[in-house]
Amino acid sequence: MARMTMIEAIRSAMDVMLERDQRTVIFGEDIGYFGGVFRCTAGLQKKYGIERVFDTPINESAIVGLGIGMAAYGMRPCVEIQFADYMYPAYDQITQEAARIRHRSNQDFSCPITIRMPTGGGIFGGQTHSQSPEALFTHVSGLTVIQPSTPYDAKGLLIAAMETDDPVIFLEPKRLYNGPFDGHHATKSKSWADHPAGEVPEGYYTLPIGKAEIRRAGAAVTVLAYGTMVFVAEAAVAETGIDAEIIDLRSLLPLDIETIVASVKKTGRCVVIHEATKTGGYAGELIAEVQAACFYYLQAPIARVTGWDVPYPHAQEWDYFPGPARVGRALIETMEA
Amino acid sequence: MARMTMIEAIRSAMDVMLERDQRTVIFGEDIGYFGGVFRCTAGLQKKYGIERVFDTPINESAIVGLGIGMAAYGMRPCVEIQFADYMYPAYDQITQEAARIRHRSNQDFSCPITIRMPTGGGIFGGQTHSQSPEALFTHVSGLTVIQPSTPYDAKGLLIAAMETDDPVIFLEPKRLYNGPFDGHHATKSKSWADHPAGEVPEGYYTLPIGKAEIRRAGAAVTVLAYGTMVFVAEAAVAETGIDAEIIDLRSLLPLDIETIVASVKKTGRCVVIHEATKTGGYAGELIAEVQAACFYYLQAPIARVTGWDVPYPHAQEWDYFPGPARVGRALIETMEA
Amino acid sequence: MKLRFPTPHSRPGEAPDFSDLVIPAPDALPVPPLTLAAADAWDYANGLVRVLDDSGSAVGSWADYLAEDAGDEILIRGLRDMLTMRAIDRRMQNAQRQGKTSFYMQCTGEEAIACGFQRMLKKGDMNFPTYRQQALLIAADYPLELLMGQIYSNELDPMAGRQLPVLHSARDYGFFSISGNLGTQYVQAVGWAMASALSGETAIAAGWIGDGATASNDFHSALVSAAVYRPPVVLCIVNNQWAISSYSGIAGGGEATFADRALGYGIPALRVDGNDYLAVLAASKWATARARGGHGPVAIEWLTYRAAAHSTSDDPSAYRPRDEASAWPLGDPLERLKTHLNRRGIWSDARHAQAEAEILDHVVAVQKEVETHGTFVDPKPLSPADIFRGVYKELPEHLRRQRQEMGF
Amino acid sequence: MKLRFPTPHSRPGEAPDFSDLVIPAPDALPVPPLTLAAADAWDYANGLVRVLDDSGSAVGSWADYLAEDAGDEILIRGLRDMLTMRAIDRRMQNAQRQGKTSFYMQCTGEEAIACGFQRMLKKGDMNFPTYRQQALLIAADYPLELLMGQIYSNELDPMAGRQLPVLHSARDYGFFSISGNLGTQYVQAVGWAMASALSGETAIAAGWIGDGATASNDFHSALVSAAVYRPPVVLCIVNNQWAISSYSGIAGGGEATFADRALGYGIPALRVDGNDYLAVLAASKWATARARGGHGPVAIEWLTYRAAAHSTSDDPSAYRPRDEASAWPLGDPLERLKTHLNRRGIWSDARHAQAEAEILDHVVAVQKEVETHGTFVDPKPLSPADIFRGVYKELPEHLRRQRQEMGF
Ligand SMILES: Cc1ncc(C[n+]2csc(CCOP(=O)(O)OP(=O)(O)O)c2C)c(N)n1
Ligand SMILES: Cc1ncc(C[n+]2csc(CCOP(=O)(O)OP(=O)(O)O)c2C)c(N)n1
Ligand SMILES: [Mg+2]
Ligand SMILES: [Mg+2]
Repeated sequence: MARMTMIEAIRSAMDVMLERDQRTVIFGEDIGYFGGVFRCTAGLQKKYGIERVFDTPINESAIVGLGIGMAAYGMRPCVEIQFADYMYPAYDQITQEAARIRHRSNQDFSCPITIRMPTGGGIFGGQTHSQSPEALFTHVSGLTVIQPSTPYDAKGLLIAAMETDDPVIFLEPKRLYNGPFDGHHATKSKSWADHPAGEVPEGYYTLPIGKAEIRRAGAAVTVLAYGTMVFVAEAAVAETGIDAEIIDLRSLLPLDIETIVASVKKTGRCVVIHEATKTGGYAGELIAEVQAACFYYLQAPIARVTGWDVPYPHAQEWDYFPGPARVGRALIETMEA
Repeated sequence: MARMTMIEAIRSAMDVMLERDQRTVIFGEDIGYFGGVFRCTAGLQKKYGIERVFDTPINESAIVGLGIGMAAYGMRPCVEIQFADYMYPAYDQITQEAARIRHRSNQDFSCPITIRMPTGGGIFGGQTHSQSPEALFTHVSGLTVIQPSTPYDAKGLLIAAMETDDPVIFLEPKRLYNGPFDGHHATKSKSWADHPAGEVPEGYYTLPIGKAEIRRAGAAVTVLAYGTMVFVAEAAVAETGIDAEIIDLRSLLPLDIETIVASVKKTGRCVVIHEATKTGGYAGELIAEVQAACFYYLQAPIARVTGWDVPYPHAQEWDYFPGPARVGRALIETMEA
Repeated sequence: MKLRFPTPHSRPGEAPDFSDLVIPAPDALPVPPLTLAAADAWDYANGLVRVLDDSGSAVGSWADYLAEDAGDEILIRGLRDMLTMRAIDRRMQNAQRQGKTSFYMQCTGEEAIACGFQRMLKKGDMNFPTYRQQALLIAADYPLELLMGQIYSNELDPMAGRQLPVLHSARDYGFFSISGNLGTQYVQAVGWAMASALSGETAIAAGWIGDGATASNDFHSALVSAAVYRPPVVLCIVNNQWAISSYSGIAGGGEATFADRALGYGIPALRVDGNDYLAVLAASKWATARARGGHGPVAIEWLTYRAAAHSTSDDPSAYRPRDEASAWPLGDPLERLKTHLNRRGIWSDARHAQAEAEILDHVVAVQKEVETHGTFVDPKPLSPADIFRGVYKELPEHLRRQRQEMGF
Repeated sequence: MKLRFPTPHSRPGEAPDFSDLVIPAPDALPVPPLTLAAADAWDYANGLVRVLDDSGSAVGSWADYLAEDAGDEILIRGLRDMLTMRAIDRRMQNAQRQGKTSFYMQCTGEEAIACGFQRMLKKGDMNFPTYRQQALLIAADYPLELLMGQIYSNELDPMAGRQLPVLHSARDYGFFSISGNLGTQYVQAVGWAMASALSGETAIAAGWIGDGATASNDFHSALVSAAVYRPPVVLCIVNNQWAISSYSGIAGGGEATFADRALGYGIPALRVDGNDYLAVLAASKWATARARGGHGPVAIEWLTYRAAAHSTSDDPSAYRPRDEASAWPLGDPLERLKTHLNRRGIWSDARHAQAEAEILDHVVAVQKEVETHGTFVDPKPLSPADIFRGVYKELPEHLRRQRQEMGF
């Protein structure tokens, strides 16, 4: 075991797979010699050579399109989109090609590609370095969509993603790269050094895709969260003193509906939170499923706390961000409903 | 008043606006001399000249990108994406540019562009001529998203869209172009000739964006639908004999939540239907809003009937399509719940 | 300041006019070295690689370069492939008119390109075709039962009804699953070629795109990537003059040749008479040899004409003169090869008529058999539940539940 | 079959090496006619438009062409613009280091391009810039209060804090709202130019893109569109050798010049010494005259060097030699213009030092005043509810409800 930040855990996952599977190849903008703008691939080109870890032109459609061709050939590309906000030029390749090739060819071809991208805000990045586009992927049949919230999960899930025989979107909550972040932006940043999930095996291990994790057991209300919002939820629970059960979804597609339903049937209440904008966000899907499965158990309407329906602002970042205060308020309202 | 198909109504809307507003310009693939693969622009180039109605290269990003530049200049482009399935290369321009320019520039610039695209299946078009990508637009702040279900609505809403000072996505249910279609694909096609909403004023008129229409008043259950599914809902209601209230949303963003909530509070039950795939579809958003606003009125879980979570198949089109039988079953289950 | 809106020379009711198409003599362009650099390729991107002269003789350096690769057997096979393709096109077009299938797209007039190119490929090479390269399959001896089964979406369809007719997939025949979205596969071809090189293998890839679709963004992503990494890929541009109702000028073809585009990226390019089967063989031989030799990517603009409608949903008489195809200066590839073979003394009109009849018989026989497995008017439906198979390698729980809800 | 992975000549710890950069003499390329066709532009796309020779004298046909457009006043103004830009860059970079703003991007070494180009624009013309053309605003006399207010995201920010620092928008100064997404604005510039022509107006547009971002797909969509419709647009490519850590070879720059790309579309292109203020004036004069004259689009590759870090988040010493900027063969645009003016006898080192000091004083004074309106360490926050304004022209009901939920 070793102490790792989420960046180190992600790097370690790629390191393990480059070593273990010769078909693995890593590429993206600035990820080669330089090691990536977030340093996730630092040292890998030096260790494995330029044929396995290399820079690409600034063309996200090419990054994914080349990866699709390589995956169809039989390689295992794991590519980086520098920010999730820059995945849009690749959206055609991701949704109409990668996600479909197995089905449309009736398994004549397949597309085992992992597409990593830093997501979420909290770094004063403005509208083009802060987006959370998960709902644009969860609507696409054929994709698997993952978002880890700890170094331990990030490594185990990234290796599992790279071993998946179909395309996986791997969303990395960049505000968690260096430490758990609970939304209290004005207080000192925490690091992974003291967090139990900063303890990460050095070698190969995987975590099952499609399994949520109960981060805090509780009886009063179920909170569904993923990525940064898991820690925001923890803070809100601590501050309100409400005995909530916090579920970290980890895998958005497929969804661990069993764990969710069991919890909501127990608590009778549910709050869904995400950083993405509200309308059409993934919370809608979660609420639709939960109300269908738990209708007769629900004692209050299911609440959602999300980013507002505006482009992610730069200076007003913390007005946009659904922090512990807003989540806490929703918890209280849901308890009082 | 005149009898019009939906194609004629759409063409008439553009005709009226080309005549009325010199800033109007129409372009897209094959829409000029030829008049569009669905004939929506037939005759317009001849009438208004090639400077106002013209063909573009096969590049959807260019179609929207050029339109954005023109709109920023002060023109009023109304562009056609040949099939909604081909909007993906333009998704970056639509969501990151058109939708954002007003906000990010603090109103220094704006982007009054209308983006028309035929949507939905039922024409044996396979996965690249059948998609319903509305949920990929409703998640985008800054867009307005419309889908009419009749010639009368199509014309009034398209003119309203073209007069809107912000970008509008105008989704045309292609299975309704030539007549109302209720999902009974094996029976003879109906035409707009006998339908009341095939009666359309020849000149200028608008319908308000953001207003739903109650297509059938009823007391037992509220059905939320749009586009082709409105007629499928009518068929299912006729066949089951359930006294449903059918609401045609018409505008998906903004949503006429008042009309919806009033109806569900009255009926206590709700079924949401769309042709798009289920997970992450727009039904999730509708359900989230309805359960939040009507929790204490609901007597049954809100059901959704949608396309399955698979790429739109070619030969098995009618197995995918959420037809009257599936909708009817959901109505019965919701009544019995 | 006036904008320019490109318009074709002639529209319905007007006389076809190809007077601005310059057709150089077959010996105008010598065979360049495989290491040809883009900076030296201007003549190749603006001239025309040809072998057959107007009388149907094979002449010039490209003819010499072909040598034994244009032997009698190869050429007769080429002719038979093209005849087969054309017979299938006719039969399938009619089957669609009879409602037996939902849709069809012919490649009439363009058969030489895919038929000839395929001859220079090896087992393991991979095409990333568009919907108009079905002749690649014919020339690869793809079973006609599977080809037609796909078009009828019936029990024999290797894609189990999932895809629109003509969107084939045949890995073992070097034919990548076709997408309905234009352009996307072009950069995938580059990726595939990179993978081959990175894996230390010798297989090459070919990307295919139409004149119209060169305007699509992934044309650019493919060319930039190919220029940067120099993988073994042949980037084919089939300039058949039309993109549905838009002539090539709407794709920018009036300003420079499509081959010129590649030069701008530093990728050498040839412009080739795509209706001359021998020119196709010669250019394909050169381009594939270049790729296999590790000299990097190359682009080929195949000059041809889309003689048929865009698809069964299209009526070209609405936007171009009815007789434009017959006025096309490069003629019909079948006729031209036949003339050459006749001239060469290894073929005759009589043998041709006989071959045509045999091939038609064969095609009709296969078609009849294939139709017993289901047509659109007389379907033998697959299990509806089958649509859930292969969305993912393993059926996930939520799709299992949906399948159950469907009743399976 | 080996792939090629482009790598720069030198990495940290190695000596800078620009030996493969060929720098022709200033008089090597005559001024072409405004109607220059792409087919005749190869020399212009591969040579280098220059005016200042190594000694700092203005020579050659481009110098003559400039004539009164390079008068004393204009050049002194250019120098002052560049000095102002550089002073602001330094001050803002430091402000970021002090935590007063979240982010900054310098344009050091590239000032001549935007400062010179702006001189040839008229009221009503529109730039579609990237984040490194802030000098367009300086040269357009954009109020420094607004410029800095935007960078501090404070009360003076015309964008009300919505956008990352340096993503300005200034319609009245011919400066389109900058997107953080690379490439997208290039085709918008073409659309804007089309609108101008369609409206019967005389305004032209300029698109701006970096060497790295030429790889993005909208570079292609812009060039195809411009080739087809021939609108009055100048397509500027700022080749500053680097795209964050990737050198220009990763964008395909090793295979052909970026100007060559345009030729492939049939759009003529010039390659210009971007560190030579007079060459910038001359090429800009020619290109804008061409566009205004209705001769269609033109591309310009501006050759320069990104002397500073990519942004305040970047440390270039991790990927290139520390002294690479000083080894750049085209020198520093400020120094070169100063030398020319000194030589011309209208400037001196003393005057220069004085101007520099004056400008710095002015910039510092404005900065101090601007900082009283809020910095990141001492913010004067705008109303949080303001973020709902302008998502749409009118606030829709659902946003009104969300604003209410926010507490406003
Ligand atoms: C992204 C995208 N946009 C539009 C279409 C619709 N479409 C199908 S074929 C076609 C014309 C293509 O012309 P070309 O590339 O010249 O090929 P050809 O049909 O001539 O073989 C168009 C516009 C599509 N399939 N994909
Ligand atoms: C679509 C997109 N992909 C990636 C990025 C991240 N990014 C920002 S600047 C940059 C480098 C751009 O280099 P270049 O175009 O040469 O401009 P320069 O910074 O040199 O002025 C990158 C990769 C982005 N902003 N947008
Ligand atoms: Mg074509
Ligand atoms: Mg650069």
